[in-house]
This record gives sequence, C-alpha cells and structure tokens, in this order.
Amino acid sequence: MIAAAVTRREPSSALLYVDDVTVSFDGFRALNGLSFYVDPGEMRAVIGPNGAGKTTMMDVITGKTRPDSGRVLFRDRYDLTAMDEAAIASIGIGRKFQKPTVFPQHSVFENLELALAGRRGVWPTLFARLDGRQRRRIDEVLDTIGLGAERTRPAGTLSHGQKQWLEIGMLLIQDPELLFLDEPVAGMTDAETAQTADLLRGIAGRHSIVVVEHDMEFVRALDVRVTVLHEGSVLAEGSLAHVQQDPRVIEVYLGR
Amino acid sequence: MTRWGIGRLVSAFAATTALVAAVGAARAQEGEPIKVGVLHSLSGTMAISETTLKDVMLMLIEEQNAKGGLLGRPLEAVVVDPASDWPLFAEKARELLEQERVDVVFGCWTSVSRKSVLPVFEELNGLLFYPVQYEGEESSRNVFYTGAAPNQQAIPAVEYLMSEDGGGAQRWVLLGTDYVYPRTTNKILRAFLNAHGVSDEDIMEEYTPFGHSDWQTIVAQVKEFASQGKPTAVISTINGDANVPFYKELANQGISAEDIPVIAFSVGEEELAGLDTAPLVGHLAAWNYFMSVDTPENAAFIEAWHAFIGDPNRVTNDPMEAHYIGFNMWVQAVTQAGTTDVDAVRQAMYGQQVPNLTGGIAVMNTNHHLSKPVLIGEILEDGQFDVVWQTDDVVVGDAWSDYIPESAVLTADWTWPWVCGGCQEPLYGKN
Amino acid sequence: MSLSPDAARTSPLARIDRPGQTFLLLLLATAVAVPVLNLAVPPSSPFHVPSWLVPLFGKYLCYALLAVAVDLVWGFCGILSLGHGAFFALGGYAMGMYLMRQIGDRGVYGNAELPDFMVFLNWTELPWFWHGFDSFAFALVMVVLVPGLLALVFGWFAFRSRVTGVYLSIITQAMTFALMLLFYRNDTGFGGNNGLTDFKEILGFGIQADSTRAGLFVASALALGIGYVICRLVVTSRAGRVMMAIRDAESRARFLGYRVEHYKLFAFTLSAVLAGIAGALYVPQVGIINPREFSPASSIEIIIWVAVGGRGTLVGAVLGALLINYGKSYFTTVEPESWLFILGGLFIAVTLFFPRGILGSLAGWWGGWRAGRRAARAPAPAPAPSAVEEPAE
Amino acid sequence: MSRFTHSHRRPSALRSLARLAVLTLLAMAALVGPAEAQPDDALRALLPALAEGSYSDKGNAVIAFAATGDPRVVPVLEAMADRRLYTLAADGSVVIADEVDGGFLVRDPLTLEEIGVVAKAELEQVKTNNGLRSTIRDALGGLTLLGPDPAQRLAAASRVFGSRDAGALPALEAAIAAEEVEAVRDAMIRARAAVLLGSGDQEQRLAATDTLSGYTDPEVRSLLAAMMRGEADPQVRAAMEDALAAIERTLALWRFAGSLFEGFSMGSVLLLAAIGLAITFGVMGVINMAHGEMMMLGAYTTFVVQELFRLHAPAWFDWSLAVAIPAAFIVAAAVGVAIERSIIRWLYGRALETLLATWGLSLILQQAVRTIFGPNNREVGNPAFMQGALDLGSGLTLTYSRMYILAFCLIVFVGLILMMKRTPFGLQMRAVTANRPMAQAMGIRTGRVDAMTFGLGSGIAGLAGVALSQIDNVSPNLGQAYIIDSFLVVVFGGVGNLWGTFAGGMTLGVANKLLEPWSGAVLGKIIILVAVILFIQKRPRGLFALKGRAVEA
Repeated sequence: MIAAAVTRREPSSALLYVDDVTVSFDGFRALNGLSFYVDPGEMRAVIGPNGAGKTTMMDVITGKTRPDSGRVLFRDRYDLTAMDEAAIASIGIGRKFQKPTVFPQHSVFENLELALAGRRGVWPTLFARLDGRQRRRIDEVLDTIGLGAERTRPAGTLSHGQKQWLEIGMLLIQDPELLFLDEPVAGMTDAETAQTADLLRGIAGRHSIVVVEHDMEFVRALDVRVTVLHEGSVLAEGSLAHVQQDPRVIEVYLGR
Repeated sequence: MTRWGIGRLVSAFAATTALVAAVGAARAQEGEPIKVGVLHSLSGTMAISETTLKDVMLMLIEEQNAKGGLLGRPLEAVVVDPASDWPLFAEKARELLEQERVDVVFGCWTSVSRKSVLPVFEELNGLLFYPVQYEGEESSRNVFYTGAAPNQQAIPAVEYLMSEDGGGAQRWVLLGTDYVYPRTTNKILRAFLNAHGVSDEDIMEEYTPFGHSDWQTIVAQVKEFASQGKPTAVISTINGDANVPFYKELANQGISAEDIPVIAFSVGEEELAGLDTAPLVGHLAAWNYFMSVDTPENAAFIEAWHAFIGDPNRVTNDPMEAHYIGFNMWVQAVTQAGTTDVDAVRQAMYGQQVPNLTGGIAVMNTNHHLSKPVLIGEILEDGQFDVVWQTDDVVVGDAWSDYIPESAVLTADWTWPWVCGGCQEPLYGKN
Repeated sequence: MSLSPDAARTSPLARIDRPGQTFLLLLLATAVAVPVLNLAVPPSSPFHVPSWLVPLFGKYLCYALLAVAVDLVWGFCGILSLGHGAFFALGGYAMGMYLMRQIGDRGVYGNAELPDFMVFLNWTELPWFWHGFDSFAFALVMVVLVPGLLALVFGWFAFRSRVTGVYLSIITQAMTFALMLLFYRNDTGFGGNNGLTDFKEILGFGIQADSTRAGLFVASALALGIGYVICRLVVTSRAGRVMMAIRDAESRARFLGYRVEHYKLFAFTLSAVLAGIAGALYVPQVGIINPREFSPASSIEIIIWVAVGGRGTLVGAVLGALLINYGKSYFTTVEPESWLFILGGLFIAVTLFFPRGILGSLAGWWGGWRAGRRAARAPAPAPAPSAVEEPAE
Repeated sequence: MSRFTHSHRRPSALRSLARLAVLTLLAMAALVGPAEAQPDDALRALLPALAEGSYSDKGNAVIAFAATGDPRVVPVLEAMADRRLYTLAADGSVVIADEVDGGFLVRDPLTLEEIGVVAKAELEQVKTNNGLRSTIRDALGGLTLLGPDPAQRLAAASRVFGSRDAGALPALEAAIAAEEVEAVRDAMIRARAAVLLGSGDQEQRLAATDTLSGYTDPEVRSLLAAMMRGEADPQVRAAMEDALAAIERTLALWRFAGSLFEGFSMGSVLLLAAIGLAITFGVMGVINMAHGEMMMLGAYTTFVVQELFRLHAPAWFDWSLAVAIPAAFIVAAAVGVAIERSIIRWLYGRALETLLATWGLSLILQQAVRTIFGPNNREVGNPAFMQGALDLGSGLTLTYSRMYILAFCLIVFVGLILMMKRTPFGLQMRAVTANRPMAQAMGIRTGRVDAMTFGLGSGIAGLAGVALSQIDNVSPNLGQAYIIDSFLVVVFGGVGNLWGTFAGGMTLGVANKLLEPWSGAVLGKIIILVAVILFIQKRPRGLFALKGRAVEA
C-alpha cells in the first residue's frame, strides 16, 4: 500500500519538514522554494493573501500535486512527494477542504464510519462490520463535534457549519498525527467560530494541526504560532502579534 | 427528386387513405385474410434502401386485392420495423410467423439480417422472399432468392469489361466495404480473373469500413494503380452509404469513366437519386433490371408505382423488380396449390414463370434462385442508366459458385432426388 | 439512498430492501411460471405461453442483467461507461464461438475443422484464439475472463491515470468503437459483419427445442437474480458505501486514505464480468452475435435504460431495461413508422418529469411523503447524483 | 470538372492510336491546304455504318468516317458521343435528334437542315459505350491536335504519350513548332520523349531519358520502369535507373505532401463537425447527442435551398451555397434555441439528463426528417467552382471542394474565436460559463445567454452540415456518422478549449491520413482510437488542458 520512499534520516525533531519546494503551473510559480516545518503536537496557523500558495502547499503535502523540485519529509521517514493521497492519508495526515466536503448521500454516522481508521482495501471493506469498540468510537466523535442528534441524517442536508464539523470529525476519527484544516470557519456564525476554536484547542496536543485561515479573529483566538506565506514562500513566522508588526507583512497583506 | 416536405406528407396521407380503402375493399371479400409479412427496416441505417421495398410490397398487395385477392381471400400486409437491428430481425421474424401467423414474408436487405432470420424461418418452416443481390453460398429450403447471385451480376460485368467492346480492361481494382458480400464476390472475381490470365499484380484489392466517408487516399491510390499503361477498371462492391462520398471524390479528382470505368453492384437508380450524376456519366452498374428499359411491362410497373407513391419523380430499381417477380410467383404458386401451406407453395414455386420487367421470362429454379437476364448500364446525366450490354438469354442463378473450390462441388436442388441446399450427391438418388 | 447504520450488521438477505425483495419474488415466479406455462400447459389453453415469447423474455432478462451491471458502475461508482456494450458483446462472442464449434461438420461445406465463414474466406486452419472453444467449460471461463481482463487492463490504466468524467466516458466509447471496427474486419477472424450465427446445439441440446429455450430462460432469470443479489450485497457493504463516497466526493475519499482506483477497478471489472455473462446468455437465445453489439449507440442505449429506470437503484435498472425493450418490441410492430417519436418522446418526458428515473423518482416521492408524515424536520430529498461532474472541493 | 486532369489514358486508345497519327496528318493537310469537301454522297455512304454492328464495328466506322477529314464529320461525331445520334425507324437513315416539346427535332447529320419533329417511338438511338465514345473523342482529338482549343491539344498530346507511336512523330514535331501555350508544349515535348524512348538510336534514347527525368509523375515513372526492363544497352539502362531513382524520390515527397493535404482536409471536416459540439458540450457541459442531427438539419437546409434554386433560378445555382450558409445557420440555431428553451434549460448541472433528453431528441429529429424528406439520400450538388481539382502534377491533385471546405472551416473557426473574444455576447457567454452566479449578480441575463450559446453551437453545426452536404450523403443518418468522431475530437483536444478542438481535429485528421496508406482504412482508424485512449492516460484532460489547482477541482 505505502509507496513511500524511505529517505535518509534527518537529524531533526520536526514531524513535517517541507524542504525547498517549488511548483509551477504553466510558467506561474505557485510555490517558490518554500521551506517550512511543523513540530509534533504543535498547532500552527498559516495565513497569506490570495495566491500566496496556501492551498498549493497543502496539495503538495497531501499528495495531490507533485512538486517540480524539493522534498517533503514526514516523521523523518516518508518522502511525501513520492506518495499518493491515499498512502499519505494512511500514514496519518488528514486534510479538511476549504469548501466542506462530506459524502452528501451518506448519513452522518456513515460518513464517520467511512473515515474510521481501519483497513482501506476493497476486500476488507467488502466484508467489514462494525464492532462495539468502533461504534463507541463513532459515538464519541459524534459527541465531540456535537452532531449526536443528527447521526441518521444524510450529510447533504446538514447546515454549512455542521458540515464543517462533520468533516473535522471525519479527520479526528482517523486519529491522524497531522491535520490540515483549510479555512475551517469560513461561512460560520460567530458563535460557531468560537465553538470551533474551542474544539481545535481541545484536540491540539494529541495531534499536530495546521490551520489555513483568513479570519484574523479566529487566528487570534487560536493563539498559536503563525506562518505568513507570500508568493509561494515564507515571508514571516512567529506569534500573530509578532508577524503583524513585520513591515513586510503589513506591506503585502495586512496593509491592504 | 424535387419533391419534399408537404408533398411527402400528402403522398403518405394518400397512401394511407389508399390502404384504408384497400382494406375496406378487402373486407368485402370472402374469408379470412391471407397475411403477408413485410420485414424491412423503416428506421436506422438501412431505412434508406428498405423503406422503398416496404412501399412496393404495399403496392403489390393493394393491386392484388384490387384483382380480387387470392383464393377468394383478401391479402393483408403486416408491416413491422426491425430498425436495422439484426437480432431484432430475428425477433420480428419469429413474431410474424408465430404470433401474426403470416403465410409468407417478404423482407431483409443485408446479408446479416438474412443470416439472422434464417434459423427462425427454418425452425418454423416459414417462407421468405429475399430480393437483394447477394454473395451466394447459401440455399435454404425456406428462402427464395429473387435477387442476383454473383454469377448473375459480377461475372458478366467483368466479362463485359474484359471484352473488346467493353474496353478490354487488363488491370483491376476490387474495391469494397469490408463485409461478407464484397469479400466473397471479390474472392470469386479474383479466381475468375486468374483463370482468364490476369496475374495477381494486376489486381488491387482494398476494403474500407462501413460508412467510409473520406476517400481521398484510396482514390489517389486507384489513380496511381491505373497509371501503369494498361486499361484499368474498378469493380466496386462499396456498400450504400459510402458510395456518395466515393463518387464525389472520384469526380472531383477528375477520374472519368473513359479513363477508369467503375462498375458497381450496389448502386442503382435509388442511390443515384441522391447524387449529382453529371460527373459520373459513363460509370457502370450491373443489374437484372434498369428503370430505363423500354418494355410495356416496365412502363406499366413504373406508372403504377408513381400512382401509388404519389410522386412522378420516384425511381424504380432492381430489388423492387425482384419483389415484383417474387410476389407474382408466390401468387401464382398459391393459386396453383390452392392453399398458402408452405410446403405446398414451395413445391408449386418450382418452374413458376413471370415475365421480367425488362423482357423475357424469369423462372424459379429448384435451387431457389431465379433465371434472369443480366444487364449492364452506363450512368446518364439524369441518374438513369443506358443499357449498353445484356445477356442474350436469361442466366440461371447459381447458389454455389464454381470459382470457390469448396463450393464448386456443391449442388443446391430442393427436388427429388437431391432435396438439399448444398450437398455433393443426391440424398435419395441411390434408392 | 441513505442506508441505515445497522445495515451492515444484519444478515446478507436482510440487506435486500423492499423493492429488491419484491423484484426477486417476481423474478422467481416468472422463472417458474414461464417454462411451466410454455411446456406443460397445452397451446389451446389461454394460459399457454407461446414458444416465441420464451426467448424474447429471456432476451429481456439478459438486457436487465446488463443494465444492473451498468448501474453498479454508474449508479454507485459514478463511472459513466459508454462502452459497456463491448463487455456484453465479448461475453456473447465467447459463447458464440463455442456454439460455432458445436456445429461441427453440419455447416454448409461440411468442414469439421473450420466454421463456414472461414472456409469461403480462404482460412486454412483454425486461428489460435479459436482453440479451446470446443469445450463448454473453457467457453464459460472465457465468458468471464475476456470481459473481465479487458475491464481490468483498461480500468487499471484509466483509473490509475485518474481519467474521470467525460474523458473516461469518451475513451470507453472509443474502446468499444475500436473493437467494433476490429470485429467488422473479416480478417480478424470472427465472421465480420455477419458475425456468428446458425447455431445448432448447446451442450448437446438442440438450440431450437422448447425445452432448451426454457432452460436458457431459467438460466437467464437465475443469472439476473444472482447478479442482482451480488450487486446489492456489494453496494450495501462498506465497500459499497466507499463507492458511493467516491461517486459523490472523490477527493474526500482519497484523502481519507481510500485507493479510489482500486474501488473503481473492482466495480468496473465485476460489472464487466456480469455484462459478459449477460451477453453469453443472450447469444443462444437470439441466435446471432454481430459486431453491431459493439456499436457506441448500443452502449448508449444501456445507459438510457438505467437512466429511465432510475440510476443507483439496481431494481430501477431492471425496470428500465424491461420497459424500454418491451416498448421497442411492441411499438416496432404496432407503430412501425412512428415508434421513434414515441421512444424519443418518452426519454424527454422522463428527464423532465422523472428526473431521477422512474423508480428513483417514485422512491423519492414515497420517501418524501413518508418522511413528511413522520416528522416535521423531514430533510429535503438529497439532490440527484450528477452524472459526470466532478465534485467541487 | 477541370479539363486539365485528363492525363490518363483511355482504355480503347491503344487500339486506335496507330490510326491517330494518320488522322493527325490528314487533319493537318485539311487545315493547311484549302478544304477539299468530299462529294456529299461519299460521306453520306459512310453514315449507316456508324449505327450498325457491335461497338467495335461502330468504332471502325467512326475511324473511317473521321479519316475523310471532312469538317462536316465533327458535328456528327459530337452528336454520337452525346447520344444525340439516332436512326429513323421508318427508313433506317441516320439523323441527329434533340428533345423538344412534343417529340424530337430531327436534323440531317451532314447539312444540319431540320427535317421535322417526330415521336420518340419513331427513333432508335445509336448506342454508344465508354469505349466507343473514347474512340470518337480520339478521332475528334486527332482532328484537333492543331485545333483551336488548347485543352484538346493537351489531350491529344497525352494520347500520343500513351501510344508512343513513332508514326505520330512528324505531326508532333509540327505541333511543337506551332504551339504557343507553355503547358501544352510541355506535354508535347514529354510525349515526343516518350516516343523517342523506343527509338533504335542510343543517343535518342539517352536524350529522351534525360528529358523525361525532368517530369515527376507516376505515368513517366511507369513508362521508364517498363522500358528499363526491356533495355539492352547498359549505358541507357544506367541513365534510366538514375532518372527513375530521382523520380521516385521526388514522388515520395509529393506523396507525403499529398497525405498532408488529405490529412488537413480530413481534419477540417472533423473540426467543422466538432466546433459546434465544442460549444454545446465543451463550453456548456451538455452531453449533446443531438449535435449530429443539427448538422443533418444544416445539410437538409442546403438541399431545400438548392431545390428552390433549381426550380426558380437555375442560372444562379452556383450561388446557392451563399444562401444556404446563412439559412442553415439560422435554421439550426433556431431549432437549437427552441430546444434549449424547452428542454435543456431545465437540466443544467445534470449532465446525465441532457444525455438522455438529447438522445431522445436525436431519435425524434431523425424520424421527423425521414417522414418529411423520405428515407433516401437527397441530391445536393456542388457549385461549378467546387468541382474538379487543381492538378499540381506529380500525381498530386487537390480537389477544389476539399480546399473550399478547409478554407470554410478556418473562416468559421476564426470567426468564432473573434466573436468569443471581441464581442459583448462572447464576453457574456464566457462570463456565464465561468461563473454563473457572479454573472447573474452582474446583471447578465443568463437564461438569454444560455439560449444564445446553445443556438450558436447548433448554428455552427448547421454550417458544418452545409460543408458535409458537399462531400457526403444527405440522409437521415448523416448525423450519426459524425457524432462519435465529434466527441472524440472535443475530448481529445480538451473539453472547453476551442484551440484544443482545433488542434485535436487537425491532429486526428493528419495522423489518420499518414497511417492510412500504410495500414489501410480500417486498421488505421483502430490505431487512431487506441492512440487516443493511450494519450488520454498521459493527459487525462486532453491535449490543451489547463494545469493548475483551479481546474483540477
């Protein structure tokens, strides 16, 4: 299953190490020598103006896009640039899309069942049945994301915010080491946003989380280390307060 | 060719009215109607050719009813649409024979449709009249083949082109659509040509897919093949749809009939009706019938056809004559037998004679094929054919070609002592 | 189409829903009744089923199985295959080749070694790919293996390269088109345009005997029943839910760690095998197999059956196949000049008034009505799955 | 038809060529000296033989008749070749007759005096066939090697080339000396060289080989190849070999050029058929199975327009396409708009249903056309300027119809691109397809734009129908023949990209035509299909796919 190229062990403690990655689309450089790391258990916010390369960065890390050059190392062992999405997902990297993406025709319960950690092959799933422990795990996550009452509803009929939570729940239930969340609070009410922030803070520590966000209030509420991307590379890094004072950041992003 | 739209609707209406009238008249006659199945595609790719044959059958049945029906009973046409779908042909044949209980079926055009219904007719002992020229190599107890066998079309055509009168061709292009009729015909022709001293290097054989529409390359190849200093002729067994683009390309590349004559076995008046024939003048076709033949029978047939279809510009063609002969033979046979029972009618069919529309008498032979004259015509500007050559006498249709070794030894004869569609010695001869 | 969370826990039989049970019961009844009414009831009786109807019904059942196979990939996996006729035809050819070999020296040239069409087209020996088809068992293996392998290889390339949507549809169409041209060629060795026909017997039984026909009919009913149950079990398993997940949000499924191409390949291959079996049962009942079965139009027709019946419902596919083919049989006799207007009009009417197919829409209305009655918070019916659009992210 | 393409020998020419030279000389004598009219009765005595016996007998009679050199021979032979020569049933005398109201106007063949009008039954046509007509034309040609018409002189020269008859040499020399038209003179020199190739003199043979090596056409090549086999002299033989090799090389190049032209021409047909679909399917996302029927409507519109011309303005027939092109666009576009408004507009975003509905539509349209126009092919003529071909020599002829279609295709394509890029409608169209809600919010009436877009795609399909009517069947099956290829082209090029469609159509056309001579038509097409399937594995979004995350969604 895992087509990972085992690479030279790096003397580093980082969970994820993005090393000098460049991607171009028809001459346009979406990522330009991007280097960046995430520590185990860390929650990180990534911000940047449109076109800064945020989504492309996640595409590269999760195996959707192959970089033109550079490496992406996970747990020092896996070179993610040589693996596909499914393989990357199975070694513990989860991703939430910008637009909430759940399986609309499946019930909330089934959405979580499909996300549940377990063997992903065709044969195992053909004959798979849920055992008691797995059911309890699903119930547990349903509670965490507050959708216990909606378990039999088709996910397509959920509200926007509920879909966001369901998607986060689907990531949590996989128990990934590293979570990528693309604008998890987009389109949410203030109350929902606050709830989401609580949710994320609650799960941080056990998982490394990278949040890509536009909403500065939310980033502020998360209160974590911030990376600012600009034109495909890192412009600044540090606490929100720190980067907000960086004149270059003000120039390209906050200043507008 | 000039009528379209409303004219067609009016004529369709007129035809329907005529049909209703005919049915009304038929009701007046005594007895249960005799059912005649008409199994021709009215939609799909073959509708182009087959719809006309359905109309001819309706006309013939209407005429017969006007003459008082058959055995004192009216005739009733049962028309179905097998939609150019070969398995559907078999289904419809079964339905006609088992559900509609028709006494005879007139139908099919393509070989594959005939092959598809053949087991059905044999199983249920039905009677099929098949009106189209075909590759031969078949004789079924339940089918009467009223179209030409290869020896009634292809061989005389080549003989003509080889003769001094016909231009003395020495190099031959065998051009066909890739299916069984051209393949078989060309195999027979190659054997025939070899037997007449034509070496293989003077024969070019080329096949194209169905509905081939881009003939640039092949026409250029033909031109090059013909530029070797020997008179060259093209034998075309190109199937229906592909002919129009082929002739258009031929004309546009400046190949005139006097340079390289093309003789076709599947192009008749109906196909030419869709073409500007001016550039094609002089190219040839070999058939057993041409509309232009000037006989009283033909004039009467054409007049009746125009009256029936309500359009004086509609043409007649060879398969229509085949149905005309087949239907009249069947009527005579039923009258003679006094019943529509298939076995009795089959026996009565042998030796039936019906005047050809082109003169002379067509005879049904015991191999279920007709004796008919062979005519060769050159295309005229008006889309008709000028008959430039014809056999002195009728030619007996040969089910099994003499030019295929496996087939040359076979005899088709459904009467005692042979009683087989293809056997090497009589089944009952030794007793 | 949302399934209850408990579905996976219950016994296989319980995973067949109400319409499925009804369908299976009806099928069973037909499989018993038709042969009995044909063979045991005298022709004079009003209950007698005439012999000509038996292979006709048998043909419908084969089409129904084909429709179920297509519904599996299209309705549940989102793969709009415009080339499924190819698998059907390949299964048919495998069976046709066996039937041709059974003719032996009863062909017109009396050649026991070669089929007639080879004799008069100058073949001197049996081509290699015809060897083995004297054996019924070998032919059966080929019926499964040839379509299955083609689907496996084609699918492996296409799904691995992530060819999706209309691109996939059109290359499946190109595949069947290429096969059609190949089989039309006389030099390929499958009888060209005339195809394979004039079969005599199957397993020693005369192919035209009423009892053989009844047997083939029962076999077709059985195949349809089993095919349906297999598909139903697959789609109600977790693998089935993964397939639907792929259909609705392929990227999400991928990022959850599912090998999308494996699931597609599984469904595509299973479906091709079922289509091949349908083709193999079809050929002895209609008596001919010809390259036209490969034509893109034939494959589109299958899609039409499924769409009319209701995509993603399995039983709906059966319903659509039966309805349209019966309609075609009926109207080509009753309205030979204008049946295309009727059929064409039906397709348009279905799209406008039954947007999820006949069964899908009925189920939707029924579900909506029940849900509306049950609770105030009745969810709006989920949107119909779209045919080829990629899910947005 | 271009008269310059009659470069091929007529089958019967061989037999009469020996006599041709004599005729030529006689004709020259007749033209040079004062025309000595034969006594009327002597010529008249030859007339009955023209109408008697087999075609060969008649052919001999024609030659004898022409050999008189009498100028009155020409109208008789021309009438015979045109099937206007008859015998009167009453007395068997040979006459020229033309159909007029109420019968046939009969004239004396020699004096051309009108005799009277008789019924058809009174006349029997003097039968001719290809071979006989060819003999007649040879005879006429012999009379015209020095005649006034350059095309006739050219034909005569090419006949001498075919015969290589030494007897024709003096006439040829005289003709070369008198000839002023370059092309004709050239053909005469080529003919003289061909004759001299059979000369007994080695020098002459070498010179002839040298002359012929300058002509690179298949006829010269076959002649040289044939002569080489019988050549005993090693020096001449070597010269011939060299000449032949040179000709072969040039011919191979020309053949390649020919294949390229054929490829682009086929590509242009594919492209025309696909452009409309590139809009309705590529841009709008409608799986438009009725696209082929829109082309069919265009073709039938052409037919109707031509019928009207034939009925009301036959003299203006060459202009019929000028009317048919806009008419076909309007008819197909109107039907397209009607379809969009009544059916498609309910189905946006549900591509599946568009497949089902348009399939139903295509069945209905086919059957409707079948009911109205009949199931048969309809006759659509080529205007005079589209007939014939441009003969570039060296075996390469470019047919005018194909060239016009290629040009028409480019005009339609460029026009469409300009319309998309430069007009407000094009802008709105792109806006709506790119982002419907946004376009709506900006006040664009999306419904109207949808209808217009679908109408545009259908209208272009109608234009394609006009072009197809010039080279293919006009029948209810027309659309079905092109729909598969159209989808293939659009998908191969990349859905939604007009330039991709352009490149796709041309690539497939050229690839097909380069393959065809090598693989045959059937196998060539199969190879192309397999290649497209494999290509899509490499580029799952077609030839001109945009790269980037936006389009991967």
